[in-house]
Amino acid sequence: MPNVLRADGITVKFGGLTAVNDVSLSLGSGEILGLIGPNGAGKTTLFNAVTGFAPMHSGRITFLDQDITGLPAFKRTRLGFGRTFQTERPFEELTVLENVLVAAFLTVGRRSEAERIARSVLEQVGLADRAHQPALDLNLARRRRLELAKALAVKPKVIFLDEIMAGLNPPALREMIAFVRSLTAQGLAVLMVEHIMEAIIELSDHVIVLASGEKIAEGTPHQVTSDERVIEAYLGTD
Amino acid sequence: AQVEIGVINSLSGNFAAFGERYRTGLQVALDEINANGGIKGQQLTLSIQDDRSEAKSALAAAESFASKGVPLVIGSYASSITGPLAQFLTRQKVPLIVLGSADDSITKPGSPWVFRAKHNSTIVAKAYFDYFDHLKNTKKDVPLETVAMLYGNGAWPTSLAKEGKRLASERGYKVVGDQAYDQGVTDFRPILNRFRGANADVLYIVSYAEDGVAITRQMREVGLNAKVIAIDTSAALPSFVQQVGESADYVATAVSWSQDVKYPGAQELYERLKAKAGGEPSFYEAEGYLALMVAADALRRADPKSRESVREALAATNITTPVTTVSFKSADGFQGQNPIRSLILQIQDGKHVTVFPEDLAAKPPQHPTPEWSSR
Amino acid sequence: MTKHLIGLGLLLAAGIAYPAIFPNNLTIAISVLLFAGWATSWDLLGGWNGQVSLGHASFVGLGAYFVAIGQSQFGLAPWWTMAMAAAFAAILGYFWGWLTFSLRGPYFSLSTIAVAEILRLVAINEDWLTGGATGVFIATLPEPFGIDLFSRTAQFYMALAFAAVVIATVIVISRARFGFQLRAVREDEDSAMAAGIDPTATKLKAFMLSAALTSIGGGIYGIVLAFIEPHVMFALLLSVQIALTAIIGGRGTIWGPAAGALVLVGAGEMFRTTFAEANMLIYGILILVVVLFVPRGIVGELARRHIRRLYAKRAQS
Amino acid sequence: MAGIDIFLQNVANGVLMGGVYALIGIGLTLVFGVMRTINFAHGDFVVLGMYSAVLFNALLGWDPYLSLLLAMPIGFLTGVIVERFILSRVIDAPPESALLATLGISLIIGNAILLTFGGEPRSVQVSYASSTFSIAGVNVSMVLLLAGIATVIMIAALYALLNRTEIGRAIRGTAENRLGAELVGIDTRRIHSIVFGLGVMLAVMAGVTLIPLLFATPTNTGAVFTLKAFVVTVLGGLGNVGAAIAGGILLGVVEVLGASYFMSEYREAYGLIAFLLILLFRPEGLFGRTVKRV
Amino acid sequence: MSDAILQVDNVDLGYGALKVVYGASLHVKRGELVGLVGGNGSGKSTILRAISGMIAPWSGRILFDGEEIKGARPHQMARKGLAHVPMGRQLFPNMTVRENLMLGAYLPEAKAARDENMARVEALFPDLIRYADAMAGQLSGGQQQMVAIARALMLGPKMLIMDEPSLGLSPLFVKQVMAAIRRVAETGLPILLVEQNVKQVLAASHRVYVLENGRQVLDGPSHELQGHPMIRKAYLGL
Ligand SMILES: Nc1ncnc2c1ncn2[C@@H]1O[C@H](COP(=O)(O)OP(=O)(O)OP(=O)(O)O)[C@@H](O)[C@H]1O
Ligand SMILES: Nc1ncnc2c1ncn2[C@@H]1O[C@H](COP(=O)(O)OP(=O)(O)OP(=O)(O)O)[C@@H](O)[C@H]1O
Ligand SMILES: [Mg+2]
Ligand SMILES: [Mg+2]
Repeated sequence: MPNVLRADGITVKFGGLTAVNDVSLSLGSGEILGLIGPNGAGKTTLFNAVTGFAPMHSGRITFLDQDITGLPAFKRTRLGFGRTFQTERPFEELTVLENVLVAAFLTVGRRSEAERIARSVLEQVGLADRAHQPALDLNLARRRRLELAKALAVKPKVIFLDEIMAGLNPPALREMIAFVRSLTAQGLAVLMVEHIMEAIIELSDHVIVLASGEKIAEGTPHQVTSDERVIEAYLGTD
Repeated sequence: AQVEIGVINSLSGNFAAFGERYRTGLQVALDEINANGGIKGQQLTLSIQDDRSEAKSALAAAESFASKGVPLVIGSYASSITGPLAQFLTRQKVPLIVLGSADDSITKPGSPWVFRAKHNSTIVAKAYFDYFDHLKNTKKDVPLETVAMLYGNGAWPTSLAKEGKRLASERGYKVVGDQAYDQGVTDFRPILNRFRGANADVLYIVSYAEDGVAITRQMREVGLNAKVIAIDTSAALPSFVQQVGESADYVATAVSWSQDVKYPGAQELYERLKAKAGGEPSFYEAEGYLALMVAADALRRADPKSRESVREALAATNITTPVTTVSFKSADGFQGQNPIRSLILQIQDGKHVTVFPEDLAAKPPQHPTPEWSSR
Repeated sequence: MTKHLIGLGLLLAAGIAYPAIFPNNLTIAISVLLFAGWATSWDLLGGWNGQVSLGHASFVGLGAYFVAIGQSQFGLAPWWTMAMAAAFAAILGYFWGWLTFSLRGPYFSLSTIAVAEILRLVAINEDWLTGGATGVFIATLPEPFGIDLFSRTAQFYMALAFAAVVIATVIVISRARFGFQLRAVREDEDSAMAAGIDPTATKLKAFMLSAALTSIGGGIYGIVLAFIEPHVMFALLLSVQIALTAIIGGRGTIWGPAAGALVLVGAGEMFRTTFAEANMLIYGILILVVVLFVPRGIVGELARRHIRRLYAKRAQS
Repeated sequence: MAGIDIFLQNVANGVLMGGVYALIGIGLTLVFGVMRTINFAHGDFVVLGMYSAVLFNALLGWDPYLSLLLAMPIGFLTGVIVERFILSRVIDAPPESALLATLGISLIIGNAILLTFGGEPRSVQVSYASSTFSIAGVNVSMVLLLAGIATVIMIAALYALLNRTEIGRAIRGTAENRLGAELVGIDTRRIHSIVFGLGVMLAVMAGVTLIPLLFATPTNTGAVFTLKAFVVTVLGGLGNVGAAIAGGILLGVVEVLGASYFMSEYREAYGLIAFLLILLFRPEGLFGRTVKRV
Repeated sequence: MSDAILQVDNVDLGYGALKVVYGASLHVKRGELVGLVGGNGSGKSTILRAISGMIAPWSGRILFDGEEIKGARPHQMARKGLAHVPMGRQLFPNMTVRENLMLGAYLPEAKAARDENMARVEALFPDLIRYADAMAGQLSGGQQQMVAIARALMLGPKMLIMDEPSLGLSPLFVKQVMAAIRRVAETGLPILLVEQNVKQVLAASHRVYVLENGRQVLDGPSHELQGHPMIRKAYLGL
């Protein structure tokens, strides 16, 4: 599998706190990489560093054989990154369609083109009937889908999903899992953070476990879930 | 029938304090004019519009007056308002009598339609330096050679300071301090301390009304002494004495009018202004009075229906009022400007007293100003 | 968009007829149009882009001074100096934004006050630049095609054209990619970056455009006044009034700032002629009433209620 | 006077002016800290305090410091009423609403004063207005010193209130998380009323203490004070009450030294430039804390 | 139903012009742990908001401790003895954990019993003491959730309502939080618990209400509902 994204030796510090310590990862197209770990382990921070939203202390990131270390976040988006935020961040005063239009305008300049892309993405995530609702009024599940729609509308090659399944009820969860699966079918690479082990196990090709900023385990879902240290730090015993 | 003239005055906004005073003066003049038969038997009435202390409202008022057919307009206080007003009314061919604005720029170069009976910065600066010269010549043992200048950065203080600097060099004074300041929380100590080092004989201060109070208090506080202290505008207000107390004594200030000036009727005018104002009047009321008296005089000599005729009558004005004599001259680049004689008042024992020019003075000046430590 | 363009067309038609119908109320109409133009320009930055500036008087002053000094000292016609003012305002906006755009929310607003105040002090104190505190006259103006630019009618049409051009600009932008970028940055800068938008560049563009348009209105204002003083042109109060007009009308809406101009200038004029000294007090009360009862501005609140009602109906059925 | 003496004198004056500025700023920073509202009427409340001192002086012949006894409670009540009937209604609206509301209040206060007192500048003449005494060759203005002492007392009292009392803890809780505060039983509306009341009380107090030194006009003075208050609070750190004093002193010293040794006409600019520099390099202010999101 | 501490009678709720809850009725008896589950956006949080006075019912009535709450605001409900652990926890981030707990005992009655409650809280959450002097904002999500529950208990409440306490927590933390809730329930404190994690709720609670699209569709004892076909299908994904 060709490497789409590589991150080597990522370290992020906040003042005295090392939130992410020397973590590396790589991701091929059509692949799903799961990232798990206790609350505060540094998962979101690692995400932010890779996507350019948090300054790195050290480390190197290559994307499609291009060194993108130090590139601002919006330029990474233009190269092919799509991301969601852990606490959803829609453009609240805009309608659902307008939210997605913003992202769609990245690849096309014409309004009609952008609208076509936006509507098809909305169709894809199942929000088409809400196109003209203000984003502020959406409930949690729909906000998540909108978050996803915005990330998809930039036509990314790799997509970063930060806990998009949290708080979803089982049927919604099933839908979301199926949806993420369908993304890889289009060749998209996915990096996802989840606490819902069900989703991680079902979707991930590969899993990285963080604890206190350090990578403590790595492997297939089954390998990591049976790892002693992961059980102790993260899963707990029944 | 009646004759209505337009008045544009600052009744709200930053210049409302002056607007109130001008209105009192206008009212006193109006009562007098109508008691004496109005304009050729017709009642004179004023249509007063507020300009909110801003040009765009003044212009809206001017437009309505211009279209209403008033024979002339009186207005306003600040030059930032009167300037645009003069421009507009000139183009509309409506005569304008300046109410309060004293900037040279209003009548220099001026226009055939704009008239100012009150003083301007050239006249006032000259009055101050005439006064300084007078002191120098009468008390030769007190040398007056150096001047320090402190002034706000508004239009009036700046132009008065500029003219002052010109006169200083023309008459052989050395300018040893020259400081402008912006309106703020008024702490003048840094400047006053600087001046203390310069040891000037004359302090020439031009300030916004309220700043003069702070300057004087702080002058005493830092112990800044000078033989002559002149504070323009703010020291002329009755409230200055009230708020500065005995530190106000010896301060000199130039005005266009004062109650004790030796013009016939001045004292009586003072009484009437005081009655109307319900408090101590100042030269502002007198200027309001003057503007309307000039207007009435011209209207009596003209056809109030024809603005051109009103303008010609104004240009031919030659009257004496309890405030001053008025005739509009064109000289030194000015046009429509009354060469009014400015008076120098000095505060003596808490009262404004006319001390210069000699022929109009009520008392001689107290000179030199003693040091703060011995007061 | 066509809906808005038709609206603009109607406005223009009404405007063209206005001087013939109300020949004696041109000054006030000019004020309304200038404020409509300024507030709409301000809104590009303050409403659409969410960067509340309280320093836009600087650009008004800039435009007025370019025109006045250009005319009185260099004999340059206003259309040249207005173009120069617009370019210069854009450059000033660029550096100003570059300096302050790392600040967010109230901090940005406060910084604009500071920059504008510093510019005001420069304008007042640097005689060689502005003629200083005593002000500048415009004594003569060219007469293109025999039009007297000093006449209120000519000035009215200039102001009308200014307001119309600014509103048309906003109509076009509101539908275009740039308009979406502006609003995205306003709502959430991180989220905008995730959509590939450069927030700083977007804000700079908005600031430059807003500054340039405002300064053109400033140039017209200079001609209308024909006498300008730095104290007035660069006043904080004017900056506040411009922002106030847009906010009261409805931030981030196409017609809100213009509606705000109509209401505020119109009401101000009505109060001035009817209430004398108390007029500013009543004006203050009017502002409070608007804030308390239509918190999103006049047009903003209407639009919001409309959307809400539509949606509630749809959800209920 | 030797250069070094003048320098010391200037620094002393700057520090003393700083006390004045701090006093003007402290109410603003308290209100911003808790309510996240930038109060554009703050300076007008200072002016209101000045006029109350003028009034008490004219009617009863009271010294301004005596007037404080009445003016401060009245200021507090005024603040509570304004908060109750106006600000409480806009606190949940878009942030510009509060800005607009306070602008409206500012216009109303200024013009109400204008209608009542007229436009003439007012001040109170006290016997100690120009008194000084000298410490180590440096002249100290009596009024400035008194104002400085008042500032220190006020800030200490406020600090104690916020950190040592139950109500102070409730105020801080409300500032940190309004909903969270409601849920533990704090009546946050009441807290907001109290805080705004305190803010206005402090503004009024500043006005009363400063009247022997300065003067009041109905409509111009307020904006000047508001601007100073902004500068002070940003220099110290918006919302950080104790730091207002540092911000004030920094502003005072920068202005006085600038006006003494550079161009005096740019005096106001020196403070503003310091303000911009601080904003750009330490937006949380000299002593502000960074608030970490949860 | 005199032994009901909380009774919600046929309430309609909504925001602006939008109605989101239609005629909901539920009650909680003293000593009971009651679950409220339902799909995303079904109105669970809305009901909790109405109970604690953040929004007013459009119609119907809510009785707390035998007394109808009419227009009471959240702080007044707190005074009546209702503690609400909301979504997002709503801690005071720049105060220490200890200060957070102290403020929890802000009300006079609570203050009188502060030491007593503190001892109880420490017994329930022994870990709390370890980070008592840390700023609440610096804690991990799981720790913050514990502090939020502890703070609510400092009120010495008559009843506790909780909105998705396990949201976004790692599996280990979810277990810990649910265990903590069970321990609290065992002290006899009535609890109304909103949770996505239906399995956990059914295991812990006495009774459960199920809400769909703003309407109540099912209710009953937890052990009975565990086998209910609809629950099995829609919520347990079986
Ligand atoms: N902006 C910041 N400033 C200071 N510390 C931060 C900042 N952002 C995160 N941290 C700290 O970095 C550490 C890692 O946080 P991060 O949000 O990456 O954790 P996470 O693994 O995503 O946790 P969760 O599963 O709860 O989302 C935490 O201790 C957090 O407090
Ligand atoms: N502040 C609000 N303004 C307008 N509508 C709202 C608001 N809060 C919630 N809603 C709407 O009310 C409905 C019910 O929302 P609520 O938050 O009560 O659902 P929930 O059952 O708690 O869902 P979740 O499981 O996602 O937390 C949703 O459709 C939501 O969009
Ligand atoms: Mg995270
Ligand atoms: Mg919910």
